[in-house]
Amino acid sequence: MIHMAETKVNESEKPRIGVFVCSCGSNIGGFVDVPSVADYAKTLPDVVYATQNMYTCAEDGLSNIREAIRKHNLNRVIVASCTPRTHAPLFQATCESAGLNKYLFTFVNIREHCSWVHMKEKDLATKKSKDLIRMGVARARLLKPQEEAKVEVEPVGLVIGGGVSGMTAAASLADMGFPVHLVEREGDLGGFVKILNNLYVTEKSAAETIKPLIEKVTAHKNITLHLNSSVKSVEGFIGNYEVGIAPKGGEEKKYKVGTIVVATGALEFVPEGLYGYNQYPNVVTLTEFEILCRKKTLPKLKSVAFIQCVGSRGQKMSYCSRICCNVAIKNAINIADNYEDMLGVMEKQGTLVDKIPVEKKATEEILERRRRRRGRGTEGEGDAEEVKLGPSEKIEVTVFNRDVMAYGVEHELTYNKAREKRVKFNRYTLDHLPKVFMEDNQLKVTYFHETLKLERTMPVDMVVLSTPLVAQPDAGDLSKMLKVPLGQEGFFLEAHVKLRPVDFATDGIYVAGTCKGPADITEAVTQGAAAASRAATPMAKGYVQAEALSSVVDETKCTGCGTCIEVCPYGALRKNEKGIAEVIVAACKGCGCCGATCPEGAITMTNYTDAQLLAEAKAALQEEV
Amino acid sequence: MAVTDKVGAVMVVGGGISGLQSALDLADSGYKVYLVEKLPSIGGVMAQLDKTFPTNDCAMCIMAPKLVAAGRHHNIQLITNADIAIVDGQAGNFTVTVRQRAFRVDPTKCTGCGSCAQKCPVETADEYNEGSKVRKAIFVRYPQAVPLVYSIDPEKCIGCGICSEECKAKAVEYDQKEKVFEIQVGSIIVSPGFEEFNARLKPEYGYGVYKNVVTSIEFERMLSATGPYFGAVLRPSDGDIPEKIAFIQCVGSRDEHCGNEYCSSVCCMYSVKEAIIAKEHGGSIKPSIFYMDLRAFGKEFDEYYNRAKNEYGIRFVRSRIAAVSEDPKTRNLILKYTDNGEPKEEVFNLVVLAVGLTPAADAETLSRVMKFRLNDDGFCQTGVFTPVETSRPGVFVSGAFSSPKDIPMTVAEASGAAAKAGTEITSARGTLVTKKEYPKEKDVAGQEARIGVFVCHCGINIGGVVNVPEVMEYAKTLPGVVYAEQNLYTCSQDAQERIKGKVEEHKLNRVVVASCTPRTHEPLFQNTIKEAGLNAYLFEMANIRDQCSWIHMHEPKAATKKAKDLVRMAIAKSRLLEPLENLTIKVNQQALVIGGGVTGMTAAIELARQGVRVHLVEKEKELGGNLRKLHYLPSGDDPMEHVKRLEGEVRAEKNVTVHLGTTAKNIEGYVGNFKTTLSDGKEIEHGVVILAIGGQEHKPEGEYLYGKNKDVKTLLEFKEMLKKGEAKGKSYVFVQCVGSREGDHPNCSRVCCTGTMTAATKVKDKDPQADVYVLFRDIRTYGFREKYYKEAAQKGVRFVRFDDERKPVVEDKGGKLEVKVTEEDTGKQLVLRPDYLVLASGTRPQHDAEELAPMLKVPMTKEGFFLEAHMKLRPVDFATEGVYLAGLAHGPKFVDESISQALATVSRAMTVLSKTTLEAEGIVASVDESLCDGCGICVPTCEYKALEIVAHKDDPKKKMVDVNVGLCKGCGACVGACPAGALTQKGFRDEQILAMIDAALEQSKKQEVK
Amino acid sequence: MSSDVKGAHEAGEHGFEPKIIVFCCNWCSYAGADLAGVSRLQMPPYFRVIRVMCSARVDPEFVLRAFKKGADGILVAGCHPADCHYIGGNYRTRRRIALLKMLIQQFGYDPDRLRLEWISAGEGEKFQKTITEFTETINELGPSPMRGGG
Amino acid sequence: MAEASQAQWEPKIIGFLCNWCSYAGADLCGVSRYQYPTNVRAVRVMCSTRISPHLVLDILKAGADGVLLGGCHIGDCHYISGNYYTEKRVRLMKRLLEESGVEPERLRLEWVSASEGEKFSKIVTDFTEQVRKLGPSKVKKDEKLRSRVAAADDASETFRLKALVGRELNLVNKGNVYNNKLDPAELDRIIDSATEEEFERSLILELSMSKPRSVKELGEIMEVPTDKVLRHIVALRQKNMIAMEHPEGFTPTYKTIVIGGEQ
Repeated sequence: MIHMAETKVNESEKPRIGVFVCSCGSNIGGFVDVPSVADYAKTLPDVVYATQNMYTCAEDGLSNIREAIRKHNLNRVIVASCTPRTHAPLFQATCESAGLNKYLFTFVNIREHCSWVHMKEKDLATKKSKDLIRMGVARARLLKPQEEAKVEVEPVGLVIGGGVSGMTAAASLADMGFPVHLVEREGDLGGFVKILNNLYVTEKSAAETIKPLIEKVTAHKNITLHLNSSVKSVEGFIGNYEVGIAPKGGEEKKYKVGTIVVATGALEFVPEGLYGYNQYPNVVTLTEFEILCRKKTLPKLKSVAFIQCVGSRGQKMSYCSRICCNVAIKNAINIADNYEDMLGVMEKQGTLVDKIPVEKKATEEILERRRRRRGRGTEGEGDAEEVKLGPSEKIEVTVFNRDVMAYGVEHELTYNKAREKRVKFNRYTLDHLPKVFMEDNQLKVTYFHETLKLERTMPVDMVVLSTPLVAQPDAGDLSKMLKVPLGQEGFFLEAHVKLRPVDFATDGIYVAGTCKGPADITEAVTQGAAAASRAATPMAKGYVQAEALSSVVDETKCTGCGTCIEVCPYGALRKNEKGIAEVIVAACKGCGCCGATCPEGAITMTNYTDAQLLAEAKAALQEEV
Repeated sequence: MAVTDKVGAVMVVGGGISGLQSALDLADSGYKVYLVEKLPSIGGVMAQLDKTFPTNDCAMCIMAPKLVAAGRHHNIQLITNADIAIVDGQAGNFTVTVRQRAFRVDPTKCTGCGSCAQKCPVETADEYNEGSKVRKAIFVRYPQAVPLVYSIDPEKCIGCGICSEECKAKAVEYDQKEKVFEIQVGSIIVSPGFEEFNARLKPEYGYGVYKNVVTSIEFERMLSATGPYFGAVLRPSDGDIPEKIAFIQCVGSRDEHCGNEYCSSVCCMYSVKEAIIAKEHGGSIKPSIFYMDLRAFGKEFDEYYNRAKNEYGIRFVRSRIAAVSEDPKTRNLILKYTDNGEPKEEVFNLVVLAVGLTPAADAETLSRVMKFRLNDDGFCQTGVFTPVETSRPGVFVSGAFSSPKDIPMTVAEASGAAAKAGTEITSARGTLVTKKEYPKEKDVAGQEARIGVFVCHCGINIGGVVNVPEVMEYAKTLPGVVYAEQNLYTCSQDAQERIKGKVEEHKLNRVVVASCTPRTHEPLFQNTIKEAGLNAYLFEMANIRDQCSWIHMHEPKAATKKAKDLVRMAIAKSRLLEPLENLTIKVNQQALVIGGGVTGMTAAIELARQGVRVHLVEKEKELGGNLRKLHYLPSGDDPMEHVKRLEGEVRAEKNVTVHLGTTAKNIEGYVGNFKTTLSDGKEIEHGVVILAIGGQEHKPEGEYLYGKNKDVKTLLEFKEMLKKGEAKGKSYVFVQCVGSREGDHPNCSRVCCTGTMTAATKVKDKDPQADVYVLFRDIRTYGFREKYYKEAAQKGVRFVRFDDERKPVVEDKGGKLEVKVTEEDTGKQLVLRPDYLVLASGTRPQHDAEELAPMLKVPMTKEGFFLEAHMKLRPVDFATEGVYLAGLAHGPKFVDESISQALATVSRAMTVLSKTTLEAEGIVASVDESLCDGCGICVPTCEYKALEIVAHKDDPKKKMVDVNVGLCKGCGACVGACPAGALTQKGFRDEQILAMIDAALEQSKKQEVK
Repeated sequence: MSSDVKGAHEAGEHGFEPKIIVFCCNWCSYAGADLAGVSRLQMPPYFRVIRVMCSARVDPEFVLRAFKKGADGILVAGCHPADCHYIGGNYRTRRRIALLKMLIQQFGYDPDRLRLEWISAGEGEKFQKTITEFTETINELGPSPMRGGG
Repeated sequence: MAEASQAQWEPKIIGFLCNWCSYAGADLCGVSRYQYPTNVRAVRVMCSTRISPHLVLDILKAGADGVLLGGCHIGDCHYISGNYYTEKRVRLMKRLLEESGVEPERLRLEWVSASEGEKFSKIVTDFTEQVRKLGPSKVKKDEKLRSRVAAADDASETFRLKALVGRELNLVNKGNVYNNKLDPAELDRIIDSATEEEFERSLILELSMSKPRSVKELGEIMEVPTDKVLRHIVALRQKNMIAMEHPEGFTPTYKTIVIGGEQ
């Protein structure tokens, strides 16, 4: 394309530039001849005022700037001193207070990038400072005033997922006075936790622990509950989302919300084909074991074996699922202490059965959960009815593990308590996996005894497999709808693992709980509260103000090829009804990726236009006059 | 229609000119047609041609109207990008499974605007231009492609998604799947065309190695204005204009070791044409054609060849090129050849290989799937008397798939195959054809103009340059405009509904659409307003895309101003539009066939089988015509046996009334309403006339002692002697081109070379020792007839070429014949004393042709044969509607070619006879009696003879001109010529055009640009 | 393509915007004009096209009327000889335009203001070249006598 | 003479530093008083992804001896995926520089985190020496080289290259519209051949701007076989960016259309 030079800036008034060169004590003055730099600045075109101060960032320096603006009717200000990263806001505020639009300000770094790094070459450093200022002037001449767009935020929240983290988030937001829509796919609240037996550390039953939270959420006047419903569509950006929520089979209704919290939870991994699962009777996963305990339908057991890391840490899933060791330990202690009152019977005649046949053993709840995990079939199955029975003698518990992740204070104590109760912890390594098999109608586990370096086999009555938490299979659809990325193994990817753990990169959308990675209940609840407070910030302020640093689309050039939309990590570009790209200013961060990518050259960046950057760079190439 | 198990539909496989012609004929004769084409759009090889011989017509100019007609015909369903998978059932009732590959674009939404292709980042070689240009991964074969639907090339597309973003009509469907259709049809016509010989199989010519060696089709693209160099002839190696171009003939034809012994029939003529066009493009270009025999055997072909030699100075060298080598520095090419015996080397800047025609790529699969036989050259097997039938009943063939042939013969065969396909299922005619129903037309006469204006964005094609809202607002300010709106795509389905709604809502009686070209979209909008009860002619278009936004992209202000002017002009004309109704003419369902030879009889029988009552008039006492005199046919079939079979069928056919010994005395009337009085006084009324009066062998009185010495015979006379065994001599001499290719008969008589071969071989068979000489100028045994030439040579017949300036001299030496001839190559003079001298004399028109021509008001060629409407695309029609032409009356030809033409006339006639009424053109001329004084200046301007001077209506003494609405084509030439302004053209009245001129030049202040 | 680039062929030297009427026959030259559009061939925007079925439909009266109403130039575009959809129309046009050129001379019009050109459906570039050349010719000739020019 | 001019001549290097990482790294380098040569003049941008190939090529055309681009380490980018695109674009810049004849080593991309002050000083020192060894930029003096760099600059702005490079990442990582991921090597091959083509076409347009040129003339100047030049001219005429002048004799010449043409 034949590139014509940018036509002359026909601003209403000619640029009148003021240059303030700082000595910063001796930090600059000591290594750069500041007076000659200031004099040189005066000679540059459109510079009407140039001076030097000892400390421009000090009060007198700032008032000097204010006065100069008024006296010399300056419409551009350049401060040559330290780094803009720390001091630019200060000087911009000064300009604003003197009635000058703060985007008509340019910073020239002659300390960190000049005096401090060229201490032994004073004249070269001085020449470089002059060049840097000439570059700053070239840029300043092309600056344009900018207005920072304010976008209202609808003070209404949306929480997707009614598990502990979702409920916490909804409750916290509601308490702060924000109306919240809580959408839960199942018929009731509670998510993964409600099906568990008792919870470690508190030792109380799962249902009891979360009952108050469920009641609070159900009763809360600010929370609109959408059970058996799911989110069908999401349009808009931070503060202005239009969300379509539809009950199962019902038609979609649209709601206006300001922020969205994703708390869709996770599922337990089904260890098909591992350690005889679904092949031998009495081989269950950790959660299935907890359900048996809760419903008191345990068979007669003398010996139980837990196997850890089934399907995780490289076997199927790459990651460690963080919580299974502590849950296994809790269950080991539980069974060691009050195994008797969890006994149950599986046959109608009331006799205690020692083997739960593979097809019969699963209670209706377990089958329904397996169906849910494998696909969405909803056909029900006959319900095994519940019968109570008497005690049997003490029970032997072994936990085969690769490492015990009992992190933190309480878990370590629980781990010690388990060992006190003679729960055996046998370590195994990847090259000597325990083997589970049936021999003359007796379940057996062979394992490699690390210290004795020989293989041993022990009879067991039940094997409990600790499998990892895995991402919801339909997380992909939600991620496409919300335009938020999925990270490793299908969990949601937060903005920054350390500093912004519950934010998404896209403003206005937050994430909490196991949907972004395995977490125990405490952590899920904490993240729920965190997400609520993050979501509350923009809703409380009522508006979002973005730095006037965004892309601008030239309608006459854009043909709607959509490449900008592809590259923008923030979903800050979309197409209008005529098929032409338009910028969502509130969502745009001003990184400039779309500008540099646009195949039609139709996108420019406010405050960092090509012309400004080229002028600044080419000024450096001019020989010092 | 009688209850029948036949299916009233035909499947045409192959969308080239052949398939196109068959489809149009059948669709106009009441049959549903499924046109299956393997490429994304129809047009075939002819669409790639720049000009066509012998008329130098621009191929696209004459083909585009047919393409658009087929694209929009409500009886033709185009299935492009598709192949035939399975065919079962039998004649009259086939079930065909067709697999259509995915376009990955929705044909109903794609408007063909091309924004997607402009932005597609993937470039690849453009097959339409033989790789000399680039196309994108989403493409359409050429700008005038039908259907104008873009399609994605699955191999090249990297799936970046830009095309679907750019497409504002949301037509791109990446996940579009392959479709499988199961279609019931009654007959099938296969016309897949041909494959060009792969020149790489002749390494000695260096194709693919030397840059400046190109094939003829590549050179054709170079010549074309839409080709790589916009019509300039340039050397691919360095872009220079080649001064010396060499055409090498018979590349891959008449060549044993590459397995193609046949002659490809068309290469000589297209090389001559390409040489002429190259000369026209670059005056300094000097073409030379290296050939063995220059086979210009068709109608007016020799005249074309002579003009090439004399007028255009094209050099013809009779010699076969041994090899081509390249000078690496200049990339020029050195040709080694022998000329008059001595070896020569010559340097050329460009070499064009006249590659032959080989069987179609999918010939194998088609023959396997449809179970019909191929001949040993791989083409579709046909018989002499069944030129358009394959070995499988119900499956017919036309075009280059049966044998290499030129476009006129292809088009004739296409109509012939359509006739055969039609006869097969004549009982089911009209059963599957839908007649569009329109609401009652509103009467708008006298109403004040209420105009609705619809301005189109066409995505960003118009809206990106022209300020469409401003144009719409401006339209509202113009007098008569009661409603105006803008749309993203006015041609989309939903926009049609909107237009109909607005016509209702605002009681509109005029509609103006400002969008793209009326050539492709006027019929669409006319149909829409007709569905809203408005007369179709109350519609006008302003072309603000192809002739405004697209060509003034960098001047949006000027483009907007121009768009406003164009809209103002369209509105100015629309105010003066009046409803026009298409007059209907009733059609008499009978036919008159003049001439009872093989052509006449074939036509009569075929028409009768399609339910038409036929009158067959023959001036002789018996049917059979020339076929009786042929005695031998090259293929060995017995002509008499066929005459008897045909005569039997004619007698048996109750629909045919034969009038022997009669001629047509007077023929009046026009298409659908002819009245003919025969020489026996009978009067017959009929709708069409088929002229098949044949030709006659030229009696060369006074040449080579013919008529003076009894041993000098013409070819037919000699064949009769052979038949009767009277030819006893030991030595025979045949002389070719007697009375042809000279004087006022410049053209070749096409059949005599092959006739001589047959006779010579018969003599040699009877007496291998006899010495037989053939004195010739060019041996033109084209097509598969080349093998008869080879056979004669193998049996020892000696061939002596003489120069057309030095013809052989025959003297009567005491009753014995002495023939002296100088051999052209060696210059040696031969003296022969044959027992018999056989003159291969040419074919001449019948005497009574001069009387019939004025009766039917049909033109004749200089040589006295009848002149058809268009040599290429309407070979068997006359310009005057309803009169058709076949056989020797059209020009010399072989029996199978006559039969094809006979069948063609049947198909053409059925497009008229299959209807009870004909709809005449709407925009016809009309006469204002008060102004016309019958001066008749206009009459000669009409090519279609639609104007006649008749007695004045009010005052019989005075004269006036009458317009025959049935014949008038609406060109308006007469209107321009009328001095009294008495004639005008409906739809393009003077006042309407003058209003547009005034609107265009109006100096109104209102529309200066805001 | 940067749209802020000034069009090279802006109005003639002293702001004179020529008014040119072009008669195109529906089958060949109008199709050629369309192809120029499809190929995005840019050309000066001062001509207005009127579509007729055949170039022979252009009545001499149309040409005279257009000049009377202030047209600076008129181009009649038809099919190449022998290409005519109506067989012989363009032969008549050739004779009529030759006659008209002589006629307009008598009104003080330069005959170059009336031009006849054969343009086929495939010659998009020829249509562009013809329009560009004809606009330049008219620019040189300046406004028509009717509009105070020479 | 070379040494003398070498002595006074100091390489002029333009730096583009991203505000969050490399600029902060440079600041830390200052705070830690690491010394480095004064040849670099740094321009601050919000993210390295702001720098389009056109900017770098335009600056090299203006005579800069070297260009240093600083960005965050992959995965650290404040704008998440910005530096991925920078990496792909630098690959295009280097290809175009190679085509134009300017040493690709005059352009250098470095990932510098906010904590790598010392690394920043090492990079500047090393790059200054690297440019010094290459000698002063010949673009200003050598007219032929200048037109080649101008062509590279124009090529970098064609719709085709920007679209391909713009979409390369998603096509390889997320998959194309048919939901299959393209093989990176295959896509690179497509982009490289497109780059070469667009460069040669831009050079033809650049050379034929001032005066009409014949195919042979262009072939010699560009050192490209004449049949390839002709194929480029065919493609350019299809896009209506070049027109054939009226040929006298046997060699037609071509002139760039200034107002017309579209991508």
